Amino acid sequence: MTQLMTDRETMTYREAMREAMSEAMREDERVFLMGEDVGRYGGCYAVSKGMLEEFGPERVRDTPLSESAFVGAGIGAALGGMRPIVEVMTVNFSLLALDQIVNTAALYLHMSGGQFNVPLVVRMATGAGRQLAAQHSHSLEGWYAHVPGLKVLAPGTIEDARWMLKPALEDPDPVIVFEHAGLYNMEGELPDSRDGADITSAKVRRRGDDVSLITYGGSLPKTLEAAAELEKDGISADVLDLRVLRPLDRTAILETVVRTHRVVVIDEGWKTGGISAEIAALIAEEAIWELDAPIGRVCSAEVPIPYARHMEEAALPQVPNVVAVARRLVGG
Amino acid sequence: MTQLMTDRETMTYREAMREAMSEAMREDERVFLMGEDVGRYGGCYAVSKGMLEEFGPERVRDTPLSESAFVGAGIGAALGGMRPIVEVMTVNFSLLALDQIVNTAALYLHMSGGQFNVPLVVRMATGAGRQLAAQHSHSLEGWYAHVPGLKVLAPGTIEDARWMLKPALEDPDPVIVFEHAGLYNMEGELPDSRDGADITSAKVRRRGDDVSLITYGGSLPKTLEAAAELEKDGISADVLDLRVLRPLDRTAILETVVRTHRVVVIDEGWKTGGISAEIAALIAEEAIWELDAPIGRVCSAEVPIPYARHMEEAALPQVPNVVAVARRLVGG
Amino acid sequence: MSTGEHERYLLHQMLRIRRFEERCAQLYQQEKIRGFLHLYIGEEAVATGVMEALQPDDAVVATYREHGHALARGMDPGVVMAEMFGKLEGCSRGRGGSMHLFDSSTRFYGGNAIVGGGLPLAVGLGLADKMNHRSRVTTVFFGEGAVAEGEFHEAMNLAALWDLPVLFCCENNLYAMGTALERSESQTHITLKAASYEMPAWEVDGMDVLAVEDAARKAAESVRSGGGPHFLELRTYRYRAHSMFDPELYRSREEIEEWKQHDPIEMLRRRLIDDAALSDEEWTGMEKTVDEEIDEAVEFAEAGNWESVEDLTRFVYSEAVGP
Amino acid sequence: MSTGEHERYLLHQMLRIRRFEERCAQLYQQEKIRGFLHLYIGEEAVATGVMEALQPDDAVVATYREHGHALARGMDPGVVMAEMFGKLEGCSRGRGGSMHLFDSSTRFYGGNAIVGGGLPLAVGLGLADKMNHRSRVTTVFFGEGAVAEGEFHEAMNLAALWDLPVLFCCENNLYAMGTALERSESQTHITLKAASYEMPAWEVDGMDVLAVEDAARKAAESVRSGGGPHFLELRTYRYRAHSMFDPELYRSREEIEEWKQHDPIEMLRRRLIDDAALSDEEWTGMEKTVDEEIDEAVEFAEAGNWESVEDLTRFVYSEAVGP
Ligand SMILES: Cc1ncc(C[n+]2csc(CCOP(=O)(O)OP(=O)(O)O)c2C)c(N)n1
Ligand SMILES: Cc1ncc(C[n+]2csc(CCOP(=O)(O)OP(=O)(O)O)c2C)c(N)n1
Ligand SMILES: [Mg+2]
Ligand SMILES: [Mg+2]
Repeated sequence: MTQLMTDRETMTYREAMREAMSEAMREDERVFLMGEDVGRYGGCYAVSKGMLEEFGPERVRDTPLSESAFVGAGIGAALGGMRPIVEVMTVNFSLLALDQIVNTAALYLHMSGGQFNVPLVVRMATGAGRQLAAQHSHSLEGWYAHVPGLKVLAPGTIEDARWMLKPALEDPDPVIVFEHAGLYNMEGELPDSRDGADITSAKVRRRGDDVSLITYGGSLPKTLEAAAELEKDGISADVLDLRVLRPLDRTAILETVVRTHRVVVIDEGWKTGGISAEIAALIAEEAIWELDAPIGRVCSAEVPIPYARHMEEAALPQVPNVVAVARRLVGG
Repeated sequence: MTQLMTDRETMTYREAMREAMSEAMREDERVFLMGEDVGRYGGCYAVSKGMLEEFGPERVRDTPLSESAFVGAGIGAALGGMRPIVEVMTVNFSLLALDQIVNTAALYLHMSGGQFNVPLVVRMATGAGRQLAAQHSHSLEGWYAHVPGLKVLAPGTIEDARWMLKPALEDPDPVIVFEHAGLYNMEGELPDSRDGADITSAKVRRRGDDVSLITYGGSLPKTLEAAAELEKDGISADVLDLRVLRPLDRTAILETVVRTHRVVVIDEGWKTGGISAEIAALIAEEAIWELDAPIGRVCSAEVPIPYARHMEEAALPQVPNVVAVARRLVGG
Repeated sequence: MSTGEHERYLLHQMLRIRRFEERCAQLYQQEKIRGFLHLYIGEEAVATGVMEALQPDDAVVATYREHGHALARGMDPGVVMAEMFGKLEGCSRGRGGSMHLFDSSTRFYGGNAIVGGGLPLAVGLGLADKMNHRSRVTTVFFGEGAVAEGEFHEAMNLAALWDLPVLFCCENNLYAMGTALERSESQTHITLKAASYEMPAWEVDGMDVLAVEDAARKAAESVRSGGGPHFLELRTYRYRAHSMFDPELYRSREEIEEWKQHDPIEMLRRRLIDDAALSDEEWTGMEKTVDEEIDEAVEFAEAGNWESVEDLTRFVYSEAVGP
Repeated sequence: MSTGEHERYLLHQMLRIRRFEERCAQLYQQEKIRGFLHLYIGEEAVATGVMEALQPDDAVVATYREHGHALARGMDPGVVMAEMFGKLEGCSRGRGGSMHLFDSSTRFYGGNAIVGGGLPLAVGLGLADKMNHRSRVTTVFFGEGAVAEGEFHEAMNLAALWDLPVLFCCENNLYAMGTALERSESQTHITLKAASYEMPAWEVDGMDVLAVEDAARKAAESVRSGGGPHFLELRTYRYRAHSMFDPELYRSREEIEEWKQHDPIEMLRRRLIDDAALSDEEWTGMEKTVDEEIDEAVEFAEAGNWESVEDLTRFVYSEAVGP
């Protein structure tokens, strides 16, 4: 039996992720965690705090500042029979490891004609909103979601933070997990829905008929807030949480379109060429006659994220933007 | 006065690019070329062949295999008053330099509050089609086009190969130039249209009324072929060559949509989340009621590019695919 | 110059940096400063000593832990503070914050928050100088943690291979966030790495500003006169947390206290007092001047303006100049 | 073992590789093989010698110039040739081609066309072995050009820091495409770099298969018995162009001819003849065996099938096994 935190009714997203990792490490000797400051420091976002004490420095392995090598070492360890969880502190630094992720991990099974699969999980924090300025605020999920051979997850709820890791670790292929840094402190109840956890489907987080709000990750709470706002105006919004950014759950996307005939995509990535573009393109290809309004996108402005709070807020998608676009589509 | 090749009526895309670089280096002392094997080897695609002899090893500078450092050195040299042309052999290896391109070059002007601009040109070959297999066949233009702070060019004609470099070098900000490796041997006449050369606009390469074929770079010749095929069926295709992938020429895109009401986007990048997605999304947002058919996309299959010729051909967009999709849209 | 004048000046510089950052820490608690804030407290001798060796038209490339470098390089404390407040009057218009201080007038090229990211840039600045036959020095600061990055290796090799006028200053404060040097490098003698690129390298006591200045002068002069790149390992220590979010589980109170015994400011102050080159009044006066300067900086920052949100998408691309 | 038996075996192995690749070059002209083709001709002693030091359950990571390694590791020449033809019967089903030979049965992990890209992978294979207390050796081959890459630096440090069972084999053939070592490294003594990671490193005459074997055995045994990673610099030379598209402007005919005087096959053959350990008949027999083997390989490849285009999107993700 797995040990669960049962003395509390609620847990944070951070704790959920920690529980998920700890559980996996208890259940499977092959699983280990490696990355910068995951051990002694306790994780740059304190996600792995306390895990060093439980699992020791071999399995909670601090690495030097060598993103390319330790991600590549994760690939090699996966090929050598382990089930590594590699933590890249943030997506911003993952640019240094992209060669290994794209040119090795994603292509390996294919180049070897099916001989070698890479059962690797790479976790990284993503997103802006904490005044960390341009180099520490990227949302590049869309880049990863472009690459065949990768699976890309974006848990946006405590439940998903808790239960998506297990199927990710069981997956025979490389899985990238994006954790929006703004979610770590989010606290809530944890439904014991582990059996329902999958890494294939999008989920409707709220049912509605007037407009579909399609989103994921750090934008999910904002979108739910926007839906509540819209409700006050009598607009009922369907909120679809993508959860899985590659491969996309096309069925779920098309279903919500058919239900509401109006779509707003909310994504913290820059608008041009981001995930939001693919969602819109998919609909324009496959369900265009279902639409009663142009597709709306609420994304980050086309600007590196500024430090000053008011400027950062203006650069990112916010609840009022979502509400305004949804209203316009429904009204129009 | 610049020296031009005047003894021949035609030139290749490769020669056009070489002429453009040589001319720039003759006219401006600050311009120099650096990259792996640009000098003694003559360039991996022979683009810079002979330039070492004319300009010497300081200005046609061979670098070690250090993509990150020499691209970063290009940024520094640009800040130091030079106008570097950095050649990254291919987009595949540019993954190793992405940190410098995205986290430094693209963000620098912004992070410094407008103090420091980076007048850098980075050239790289892109694309598949020569049986080079998965690690040497990427088309990641869409990634670059996603990043504010970068300008992204994709010359698809001899004319553009010859004339787009000059405005790119005059641009105060970082410009990424994608040269499809399949174009280097393309030969044709060079119109002396240097004054018309801009790095802002898309160009209609063929006028038509029934369907818009929107494309760029290596897919342009295929698309023109497809248009000729369609003509035989009495379908008149408007072919829009994007030329500039960031910022996109929205006006030109919307104009062709208004002209034909049917759109096929042709892009050698993987379909999901590529440039094709942004074009489709843009239309779905801004011109959806203009459409008389769903948007069509002809892109690479969602698979790493295989080595075997027949498999590679099947993975890439081909003339018959374009023709088929266009016919379907027009017929439907 | 009267006895100890230069030393008093160095003391003053270090004190400015120390007090400036102590104030920053308070202002962070008050939420005037946000985001990441990396303090240099304990390491002031390094930036102070090295900057003494530089000329006005030399270039400086720094990291996210760069307040000290910015001040020592001559940037105005008010403008730096305004930047940390996110004000329009900040050096980067409030777009950069603590990690992205920039100043074209002193050739201060940031403020880079990617570990190792500034190294290739410095190589390029050096390359431009070399190609233009300018005898300028580009000085790049980075932590010992950056040494593990591939960008370090590539940049070192390129600078040495092309014989570029770059001064590499490795601030070895023994930790990269919570990772001690011996858990990050198989070979902890960092100067040996420089040797593997054929680059002259010296270990320097980074708590002794005079030793730092001396080494930096020699190195910078050699670089300036065509001696190619040089490497300094400056052994120092940060007293404070890595940033404001660090529980400091990875080191002991005792270790920190021990290093404080070698405090660069206190050591120089005692030395000057012992040499009768600093009177109590002079010291008090110095403290007062510094405090006033910082008060003014904070006032300047407080009085600053917020950039208009309408300007949000400016500075993504350069703006056309002229008519 | 009769006198010279082992040496004759080594000779045979090198000859197999040589003739195999000579045939590849012809087949490239005939457009049976396409894409990039990087020949190892001149360097056969390296792969041949090193593989002798490995056990069946050791792992090998190679580059795009890996036909020799694949054959020396025991892969079937027919399967390798079929891969280069792009046939379904190829080791990678024709998906990989010349640069991406893979074989799980001999733990041959490719076939990596990104310079330096295989190094971190080898570190990870070593890490898995170490964590599982397996006494296996992971051997990674790479060119001297790869030494400039950041990935080299990071991988070397990680292997040494964690004391992993990895054998680094640097094939120093003096050129990376057209870039001579002295234009790529500020310090051309590559073993000094290994020293900067505290890694034992030896220079080896890579044209002498016995010297290679000897060094590799010692190094591999040390690695296997817990001595941590080791580094071999194997000094060798490629006779042919970098790939089939190379005009070879960067080196002289004479230089190539001079190296050919130290041809690994010819040197060993003469030595055996001088020692009366190889008769003319034996040599002719060896050549015949080799030619037959290669004829068969080509026939096998010719007779192979093209993969069905319907399978195009397979092998992007693993296929579910069994219910
Ligand atoms: C490429 C990259 N990886 C990780 C980080 C997160 N990070 C910021 S500072 C730091 C430690 C750097 O240590 P060191 O280079 O020794 O400098 P110090 O902070 O000690 O001055 C880390 C891991 C980063 N900013 N960039
Ligand atoms: C990261 C990367 N950059 C550039 C290339 C293009 N390239 C292929 S092989 C090669 C030279 C490599 O030289 P070396 O490592 O010495 O190996 P050799 O070919 O001599 O065996 C280059 C530049 C590449 N494949 N990968
Ligand atoms: Mg440090
Ligand atoms: Mg070589």
